[in-house]
Amino acid sequence: MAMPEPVLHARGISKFFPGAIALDDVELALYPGEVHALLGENGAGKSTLIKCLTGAYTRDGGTIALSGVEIDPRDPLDSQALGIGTVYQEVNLLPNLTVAENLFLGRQPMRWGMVDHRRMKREAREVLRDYGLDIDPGRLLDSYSIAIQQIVAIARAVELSGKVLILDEPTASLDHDEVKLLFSVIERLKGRGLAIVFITHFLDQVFAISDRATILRNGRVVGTRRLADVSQTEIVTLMLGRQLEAATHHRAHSEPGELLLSLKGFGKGGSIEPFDMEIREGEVVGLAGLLGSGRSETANVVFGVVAADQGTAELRGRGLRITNPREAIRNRFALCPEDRKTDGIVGDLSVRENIILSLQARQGWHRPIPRAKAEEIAQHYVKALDIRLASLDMPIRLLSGGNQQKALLARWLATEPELLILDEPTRGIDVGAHAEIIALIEDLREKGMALIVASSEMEELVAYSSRIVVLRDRRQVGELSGAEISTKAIVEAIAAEDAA
Amino acid sequence: MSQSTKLPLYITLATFVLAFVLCAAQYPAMASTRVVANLLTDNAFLGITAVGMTFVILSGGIDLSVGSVIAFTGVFLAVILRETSIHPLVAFALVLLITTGFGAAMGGIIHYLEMPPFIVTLAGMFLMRGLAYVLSTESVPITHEFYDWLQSLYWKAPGGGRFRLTGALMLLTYVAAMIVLHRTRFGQNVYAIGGSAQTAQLMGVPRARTTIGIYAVSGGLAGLAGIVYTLYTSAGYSLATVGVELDAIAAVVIGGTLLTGGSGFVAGTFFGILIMGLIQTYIVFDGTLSSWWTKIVIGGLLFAFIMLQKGLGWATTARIRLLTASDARS
Amino acid sequence: MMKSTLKRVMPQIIILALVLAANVLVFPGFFNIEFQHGRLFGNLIDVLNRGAPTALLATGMTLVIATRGIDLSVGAVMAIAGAVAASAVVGGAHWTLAVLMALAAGAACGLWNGLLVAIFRIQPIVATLVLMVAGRGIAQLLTEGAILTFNDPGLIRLGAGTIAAVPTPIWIWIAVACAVGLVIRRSALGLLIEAVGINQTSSRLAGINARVLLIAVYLVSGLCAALAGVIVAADIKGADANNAGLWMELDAILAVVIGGNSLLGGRFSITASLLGALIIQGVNSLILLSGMPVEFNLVIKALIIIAILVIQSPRVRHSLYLLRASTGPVLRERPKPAPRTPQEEGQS
Amino acid sequence: EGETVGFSQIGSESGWRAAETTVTKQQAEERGITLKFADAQQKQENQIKAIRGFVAQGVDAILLAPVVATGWEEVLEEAKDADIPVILLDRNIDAPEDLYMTAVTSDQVHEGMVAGNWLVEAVGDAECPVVELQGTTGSSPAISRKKGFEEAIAAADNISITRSQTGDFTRAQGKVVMESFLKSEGGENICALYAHNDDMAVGAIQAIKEAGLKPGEDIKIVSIDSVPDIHLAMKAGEANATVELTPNMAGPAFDVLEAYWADGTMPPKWIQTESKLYTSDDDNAAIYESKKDLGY
Ligand SMILES: Nc1ncnc2c1ncn2[C@@H]1O[C@H](COP(=O)(O)OP(=O)(O)OP(=O)(O)O)[C@@H](O)[C@H]1O
Ligand SMILES: Nc1ncnc2c1ncn2[C@@H]1O[C@H](COP(=O)(O)OP(=O)(O)OP(=O)(O)O)[C@@H](O)[C@H]1O
Ligand SMILES: [Mg+2]
Ligand SMILES: [Mg+2]
Repeated sequence: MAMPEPVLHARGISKFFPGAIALDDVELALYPGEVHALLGENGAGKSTLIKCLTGAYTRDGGTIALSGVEIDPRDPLDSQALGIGTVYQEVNLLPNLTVAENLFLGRQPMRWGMVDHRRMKREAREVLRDYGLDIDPGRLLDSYSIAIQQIVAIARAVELSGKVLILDEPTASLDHDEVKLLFSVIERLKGRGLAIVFITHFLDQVFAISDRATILRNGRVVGTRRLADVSQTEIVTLMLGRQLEAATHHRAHSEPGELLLSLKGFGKGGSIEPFDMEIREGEVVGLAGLLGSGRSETANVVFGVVAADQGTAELRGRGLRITNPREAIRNRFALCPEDRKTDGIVGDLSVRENIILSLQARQGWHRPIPRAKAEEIAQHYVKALDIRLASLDMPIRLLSGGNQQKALLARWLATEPELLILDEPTRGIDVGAHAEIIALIEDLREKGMALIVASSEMEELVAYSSRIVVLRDRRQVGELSGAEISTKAIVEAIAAEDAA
Repeated sequence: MSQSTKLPLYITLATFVLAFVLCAAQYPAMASTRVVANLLTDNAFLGITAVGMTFVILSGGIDLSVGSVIAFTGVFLAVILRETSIHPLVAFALVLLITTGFGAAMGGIIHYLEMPPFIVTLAGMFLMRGLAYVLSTESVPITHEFYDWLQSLYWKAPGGGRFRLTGALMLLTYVAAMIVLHRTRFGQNVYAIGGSAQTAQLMGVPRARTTIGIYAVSGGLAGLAGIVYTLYTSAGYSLATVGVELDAIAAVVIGGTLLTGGSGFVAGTFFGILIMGLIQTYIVFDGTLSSWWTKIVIGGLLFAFIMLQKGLGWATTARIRLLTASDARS
Repeated sequence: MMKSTLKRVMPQIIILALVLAANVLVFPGFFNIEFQHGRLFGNLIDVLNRGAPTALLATGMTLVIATRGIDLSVGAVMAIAGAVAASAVVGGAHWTLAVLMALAAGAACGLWNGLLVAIFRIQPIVATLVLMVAGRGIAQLLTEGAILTFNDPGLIRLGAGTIAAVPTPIWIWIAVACAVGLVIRRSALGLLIEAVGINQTSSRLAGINARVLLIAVYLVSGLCAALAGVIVAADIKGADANNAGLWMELDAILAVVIGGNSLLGGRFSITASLLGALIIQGVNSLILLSGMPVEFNLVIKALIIIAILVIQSPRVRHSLYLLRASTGPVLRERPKPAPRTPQEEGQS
Repeated sequence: EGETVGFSQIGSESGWRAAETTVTKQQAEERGITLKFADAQQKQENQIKAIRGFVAQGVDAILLAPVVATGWEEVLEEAKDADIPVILLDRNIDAPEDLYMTAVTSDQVHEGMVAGNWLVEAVGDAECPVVELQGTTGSSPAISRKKGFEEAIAAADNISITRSQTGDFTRAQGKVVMESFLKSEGGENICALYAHNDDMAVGAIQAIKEAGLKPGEDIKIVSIDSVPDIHLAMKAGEANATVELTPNMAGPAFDVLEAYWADGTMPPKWIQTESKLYTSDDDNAAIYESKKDLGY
């Protein structure tokens, strides 16, 4: 393929933060009709590069040329006007506006100088139908799930992009079906000659859709490769700067220990149908299901985020009522929530404070954790989980997405829980860390901790679960254990119910 | 907008109607055209101020300067009409220019210096009141035939109620505000910024322009309210309308707009104003409350309205949650 | 620890120094302190003494604001507390009992606000607006609209008396501020309050009892306001329900903001708020000493406050920082601060 | 015979006003008049609303204590149209005389003059720098009482106002501002204090005492209103003179109304109440006793 002129050519892009060089002399060339994957570990600088390109950050050096003309977008509005549509990491839409208003913000159809709401809704419905969404665009965005919001965000960006479409981890909260749909949209756009930047930590997806990939490590480009020419291992090695140990296999599970928690007829009206569940020490219970199947609801009701309104719970044979997270924590439960931005991090507090927060809350306000002790705990987990940061004193919001996730995990590990509930623990985590977290889950299990893990990645669930509970429509519809566990079995369990 | 977001609006409307019926049942004279006309005329300046406040609060901000701006406008008009021979219409244009510019300047400071609106407009409140004092500490009467003419424009309804120009002006302001908020890009941007300023910016909302515009609207409408106030009292007085900002905020909130921004309707504000006016009329009709009981009752009614709204809000969200739950199951 | 606090409050210290210097400019004898009739006597003492109510209010207000709230009712609570204390001593109660009753009234008011905010989830500004409007009425109900004068020497001493030649209010506000500051910083409360102010949902999920914490800060604010109310009443030997604490809530909020605390909650410094209160009192003193005609009072105050706030605004501070940095080792960052990233913002 | 009268009061910002409200209610009760009371919380717009409300209710007469002199034409016209007589209390307004029946007020400029004349007489030829505590900036008593006092001392070259600040009519501010006066002028350089109301004077007396001076001797004190507490101070020799502003404005107003209802007698347009001077020579203990239950 003779390379035409790049649509977008960024050269020598640099960005410095106090105490960190986020980007150093980065070059990125995008050609029309290509999907260009941007890869790298957590904190490699992918999101920062995007923000520099679209003017959300002011870059500290470098030039950007669009179709050969030098541009200097000062803010996202600028780049939008230039034909660069962007979906930033984490959904960035306005929950207080309707779906249609979100889709058309800034470019509403006008009639006689006024916004034509009817046309806007109609067009919104049509646009969304292309993405397989048949929802009422007149309802508030807030009333839809994260996944739907993500699709709306993508639709908006696509509509806005005349030349370049940038997607920063768009698939992190999507299901297989939705991913497939997104890919068909991308293919279509590709055909139209758009250049598409695609950031993800799912390498299969990279290989499925991308033409080329640029790999970043520590803010530097370590290579740009045509994907047809390389193998997955090569890419991983480039990303990590080392070889990834052979993927962890389904390790033999040692015998689970004593019965820890037993739930009977546990549920919450309007949220999750009553279910039974038992979990022993040294056991991982996986929660599988499609989007909205009730995995998060199950996790939340066990942890008391929403109090169960029916059923009984027994902890080591003793009756127990959990109506709020505090009680759960007192009983040595822990929950690492799904939405780290709104439910997890406390943005302006330092990483250190974020890590010790739950421990401190459990100890009570009158027994402060001494600074040195806090430092030690935080330091320990930063090393153990390989959290990349400039200093423990930096606000956690400045960490990259994946590193925030790890810091949250550290918060809960620091409380030394007996039951650890993880809701999408690997969302937004790079391949290296992904393997580490799976290893960590297995480690914890070996040490006798009980875990409940909700995840959309079936392979992952299969890898570490002792048992897998399958959910559908907020109801438990099956349970797999031991040798039964396989991706196929899960899919069948879900589908079987579908047929029913 | 969907039904559920309009709910607080309907609740406010229902509350007003219910309260009015109850009041009229106790004091039949309250159902007269006089009382209705008074509700409009007496609350015209507050109503106009509250429109500007709605813009500001929808965007997640607050404007404490409006009361002072009204007072300043009055004194400015009175002094300039006394000292010079310019036509009041010219003076109106001039004062609207000043107050709009003042609002825009506050918006600029809020945006460019990244300072909280509460504090910027608090300083603005001191400044405008101070400027009013500097112009004149005494109350200055306005005598001009144009004013007399404007004041003579009213329609006397059967039953003795006088529907005045200022009341009509207020209604007009509400209609205009509704169109701007729901039918223009600027209006949509106001809601967007109220939802989340950072996200709005990432979505390409011109934040600087919108923020400045919002406070300019508030300043300008406070200026307009000031003009209405001079028509109401034929004078400019530097001590006038102290604390009006709190009345306006209360009206906006009673009207169902969230102080955190991004959600609410200007029509709600209108009923908020009427409800507050009704509370006062009721207290006057009652006529037995002492000074302190008046305050306590106003506070209590404010509380009752907020709780009523909260309660209705809870009831409906619970219902909506149930509905969506059954959706998912079906 | 000490050093970082000092660094945090440096801007406030500099501004206070400037304001005091301006005072000297209009009145050269500003720093003179004499010992007269058993008490220290001088303008500087006045600033500390007259700043007492604002300082007390600012202490509570800082905590409330750190949780992303606001307390508009403090002025009215002052009036209530003053009225309670006055009616108690007039009714024959011992002054300590009267003070306790006033504090109880303040606590009740704080509790009410806290319940509305934490349990009923009413927006703080509206929740406290209710008591702001009604509270003054309640105070007037107690005094029946008149100034309730009293002559109890014990109570009067709290406002107009001295301890070791220093006016009592100075001792009180310093003691309260130190006590609150110590409890907050020596325990984990500071951290927990900040967490709740930054992200309440996350904090709740992390196991923090946000409700109790919220109620507690409004309670403290109510108590501080009550104490301020007692001092103000004791100072004039009478409870003036109409005017005690009128518009004081604005001064208190202003003090907190001049102290560099964000109205959006989170990180806070009580020390800085106290300096903010002294700065405001310094400005008031400047206006009184300048002898300008009264109609200029507000304009002067507004202009000084605007100047202070502009100097303190993140944008200007950042520019100053760059200016300094450009002379030192090169800091490679552009003058325009990066806009907050999407992850950065908490919930709105 | 069961007439209803609406009373639009400014608010309850001072003890004096509370007393006026109390006296008005007492007077109405004594005469068997139903009083509809509306507190305007210091806002003219609330007063206008109240008047309109009274008109809508069809009361038999309206008493108005106007917060400010201007801006009443329109609403009073409506009252006139409805044939409801309006009587102004304690302040006059800038409006055509046919819009109200009469005004029962003191002359506030005159009050300031009475205070000034007393001072002129009291100091004789001695040099006398005076400090002044003004009322709320912009309020009409503050403006008039300042004017009257200045006129009275204009002729006396030995008396001059050296410092003048607002004390907002409150005790607390009176005390604070006096403290500042004492420091910036030096207590020995102040011969007299003129306060626009007694509350500020009471606050200032405390400041003077705390500064180790003797109020009433070292610094002469003259103020206006004649509230109970100032008589207590005068009895103790800590204040020198006060000019009475009677809280009983309603009495004469009701007299007028009763006469009008009886046979249509129209009163004169201005019923001036007496601005009586009290000094330490009067029996302050007795005056205090007589006033202390009036709700001051
Ligand atoms: N405003 C900031 N101040 C200081 N450091 C920052 C700031 N923003 C980002 N960083 C740092 O810059 C680095 C790059 O972050 P970036 O978000 O670009 O990573 P990423 O490649 O997108 O990672 P992820 O896959 O986890 O999303 C991180 O180490 C982060 O901590
Ligand atoms: N099709 C849908 N329409 C409307 N709302 C939906 C839909 N699917 C899911 N939701 C909402 O999204 C939320 C997510 O559901 P839940 O957390 O139970 O799913 P999950 O299985 O954990 O999925 P995931 O965590 O992968 O999003 C629920 O609150 C649900 O109300
Ligand atoms: Mg990223
Ligand atoms: Mg989930």
